[in-house]
Amino acid sequence: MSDAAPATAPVGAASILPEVPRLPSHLVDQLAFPHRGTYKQMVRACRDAGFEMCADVCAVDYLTHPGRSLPEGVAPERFEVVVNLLSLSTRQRVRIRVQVPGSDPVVDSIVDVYPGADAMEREVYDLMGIVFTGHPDMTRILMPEDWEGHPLRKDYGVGRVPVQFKEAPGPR
Amino acid sequence: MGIEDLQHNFLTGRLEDLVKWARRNSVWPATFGLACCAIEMMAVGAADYDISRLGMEVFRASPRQADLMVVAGRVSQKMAPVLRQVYDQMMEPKWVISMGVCASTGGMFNNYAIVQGVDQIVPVDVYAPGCPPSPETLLHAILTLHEKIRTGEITRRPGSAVKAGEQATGGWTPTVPDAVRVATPR
Amino acid sequence: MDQYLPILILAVLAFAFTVFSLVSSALLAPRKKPTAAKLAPYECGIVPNVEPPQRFPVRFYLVSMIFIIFDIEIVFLYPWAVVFHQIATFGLIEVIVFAAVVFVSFLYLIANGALTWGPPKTLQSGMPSRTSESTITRISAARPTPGEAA
Amino acid sequence: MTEHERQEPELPEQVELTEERFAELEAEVAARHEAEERQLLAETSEGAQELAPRTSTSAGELRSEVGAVLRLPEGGYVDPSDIDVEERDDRTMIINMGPQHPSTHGVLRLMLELDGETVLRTKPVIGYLHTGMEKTGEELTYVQGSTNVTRMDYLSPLNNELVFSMATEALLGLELPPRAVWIRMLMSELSRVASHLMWMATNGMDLGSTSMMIYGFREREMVLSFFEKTAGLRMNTNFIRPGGVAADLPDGWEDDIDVLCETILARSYEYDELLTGQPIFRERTEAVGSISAEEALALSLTGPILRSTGVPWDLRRTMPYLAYDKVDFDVIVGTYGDNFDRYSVRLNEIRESIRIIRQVAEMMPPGDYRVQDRKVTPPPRARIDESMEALIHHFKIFTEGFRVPEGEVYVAIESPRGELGCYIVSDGTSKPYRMHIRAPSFVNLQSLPLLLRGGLVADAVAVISSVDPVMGEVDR
Repeated sequence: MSDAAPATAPVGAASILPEVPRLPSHLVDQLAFPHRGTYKQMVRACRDAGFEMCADVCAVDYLTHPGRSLPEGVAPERFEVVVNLLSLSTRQRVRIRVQVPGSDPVVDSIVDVYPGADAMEREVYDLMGIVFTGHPDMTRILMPEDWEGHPLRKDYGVGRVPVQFKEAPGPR
Repeated sequence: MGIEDLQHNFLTGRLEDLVKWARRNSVWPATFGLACCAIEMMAVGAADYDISRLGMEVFRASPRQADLMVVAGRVSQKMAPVLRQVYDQMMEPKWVISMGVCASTGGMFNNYAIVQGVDQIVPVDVYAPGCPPSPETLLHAILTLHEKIRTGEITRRPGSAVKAGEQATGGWTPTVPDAVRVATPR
Repeated sequence: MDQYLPILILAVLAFAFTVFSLVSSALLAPRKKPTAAKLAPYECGIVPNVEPPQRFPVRFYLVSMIFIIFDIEIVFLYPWAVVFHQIATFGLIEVIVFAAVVFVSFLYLIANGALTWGPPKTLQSGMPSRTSESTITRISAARPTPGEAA
Repeated sequence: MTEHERQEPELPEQVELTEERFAELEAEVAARHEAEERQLLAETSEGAQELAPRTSTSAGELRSEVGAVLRLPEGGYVDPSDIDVEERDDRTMIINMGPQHPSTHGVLRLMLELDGETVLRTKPVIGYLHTGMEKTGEELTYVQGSTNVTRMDYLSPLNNELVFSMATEALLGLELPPRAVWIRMLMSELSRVASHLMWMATNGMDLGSTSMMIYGFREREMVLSFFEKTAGLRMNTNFIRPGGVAADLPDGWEDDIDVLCETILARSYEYDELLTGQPIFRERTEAVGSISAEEALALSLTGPILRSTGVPWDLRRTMPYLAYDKVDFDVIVGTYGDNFDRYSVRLNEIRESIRIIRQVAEMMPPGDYRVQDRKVTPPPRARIDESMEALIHHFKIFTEGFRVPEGEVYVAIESPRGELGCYIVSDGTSKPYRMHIRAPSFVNLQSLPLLLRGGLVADAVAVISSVDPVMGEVDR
């Protein structure tokens, strides 16, 4: 599935990565790597091809792990939005992985194709800072409203409070 | 028959002991179930580890009718002001049991999202260890609280030496300490 | 005169009780000044910043009307019960007529929809009475689920 | 008040606390309390996440709050006035069914717009139990990972551990000994029974039958005592680990299981009698919170909610994992998709799980309960004193953890609430680079606006309890 992929459905297309030998049979999902532009078309094509349910939308921040295995036509970017579609009729899963540059983390929202992705996209925005254009209610969902920063990014500290011993002077 | 061979019973107890006895045996917990500890708190309330034999028959939902707040579970940064609000709205005299290590010290989640110990927000009377504390541990914590009520002094006498900012313990509601909001990354 | 003695005692007792409870709570209550949070209305731990509107829907008022009807009815039954023996059969007929009249007003209120609170139960009409067994179907491994057939 | 320095009023050391000095201190503490009060008052409001009055909500947001879910015609536009919400703002009331509420099953905050008692718009505000578990997951090695994950869905902790361990083993390409697979199935089904019993208890309590609460917990204690006997503690057991199971089953476990199965099966018919025939229970559950199959699929609902609408989708049957294809059980499917169907689906799923547990008890193969690969499973304690090599392995596994080859995998199992998925990206080190858990409650909770629309507030209580959200899993 190179970059200029026609917006045909990936269903039935062989999985992009070489067959991972070790995965048990029912875990081998199909992968698709659309460009950010054709991402919405591919999601809509998947829906028409029988992927009734959008199981999961999450994002991964590849700041400290750039060298990951990607098919040759895809340029690795900092963020990667992973959409997991599930087809109840053909019992297949497809994972659509979209590269999102760190400079402008913006992707189309798929809420009008899968209304269930509404809250998942808000969570990705809240924890990772990726904005979904066309989302009806792009606000935080888990963090308090006045929280600065997006915690799940790799450059965001764990926020660990140094553990004090009994005598150590400190807040407690 | 002198006074000394009168057995010590309800009639001859002092008024304060009477009040303490009444308070100790009718502490009503407010349902402040947050996470996994809440399930153990419910198990304590159910048939097998029944706390209604300790007078805690009813889990009152609204803080107006509750004496004891059992903080059962991890307190997140978003929940901290709500917890403080519910604590303030509880009637005097009120006590707090911090149930589980997450409530007491942030437990295994030493990160941006969890308040590292609920005593930064509300004055805590009894800490119950465990993750989640087994019902027996919670029962032990409740009995410790009862002991604290029984032996604690019922009201803070004005003029008794109180260091500024130091929390005066005792059955009475401790003066609110400087609930110092440690600036965990906000 | 002595007929009214019990009423007098009752009044004195009632008055004494209220005075006692007010004075004792004033004396024994903690002298802590209630903080702003304690005075705020309790809304599940959230500080309400949106003032609730003053206008309540009329349905709440209709329910209180129903209570008043039955309350008044009971108030009239008390004196009737006291003198029941003197006015035997006539009294009985009288009170039945009275109850019927009050009941008519209750019927009017129900017809006005005072008790129909809930939404129209959409499925209610076509709903056969079902048990926890009849409402489910079991798909065992032998029979292929529709998915398999596709 | 600077960052970490505690502010204390300066007090000369030996002054005697006189009456007015004491009052002054008292005033000072009260003043600080007041200042903090005002600061706290501002903090409980969550601004944009809250339900705004109708005039200031966008059309799309209004659609999702009203629960109009099915897709628009392509490029369609929603005109806010045509949504059949006729109430003007001053006659409706926006209230909080807030974080601290007896019937919201944890710290879920529902903002409801009410016209009298009828619910018009709903907006769940969550995050009050956000623990940053996915961030902590990136800090812990694979050996420690399941302790972190098991605290997400605290009604069936073993299912979280199972999905995390299966994802790790998928990356490692491990083949488990059969006994480990069957022990995992036994414990997973037992935790499903415990979770559904807990649901029956709280659902009965929410609908006013407190005796159901007591019965539900009484049975659940039996299952928890079996967990305590097998795994050492009642909840958060960390029993299912990457590479197998922590310990073998205690001897004499077969008769424990028999006693447990008989009692719970017999008692489940008692609950049926207790609840199903009751007119109050039926009035509050029939035709309340009903959802159609298309809406459920559009909202990505899974688990008993999806099955109650008639869609026969149970991962144990359609995409079998562990050894579910060797076990005979029925998938329970409802018809109307309302509260009563969800109750019936869960009640009968308890009986199906009991049936599975019985078959697993019969077919439990002998053999070792953990994969014997030296790199993943620490050596048994006894061997450490004898062989140096075992000591090195033990030390290496527990300090630095075992390395997992680079790659990414998504594994999903059927938890009592729906499809529980675990997506792990590993970068070849011994800590997962990214660990994301697809929580079924998080997605199922988004169906509340649709289910609550038009019902009473009392129905809202019944519907929340029938969606069975676990806030630990929702907020992660």
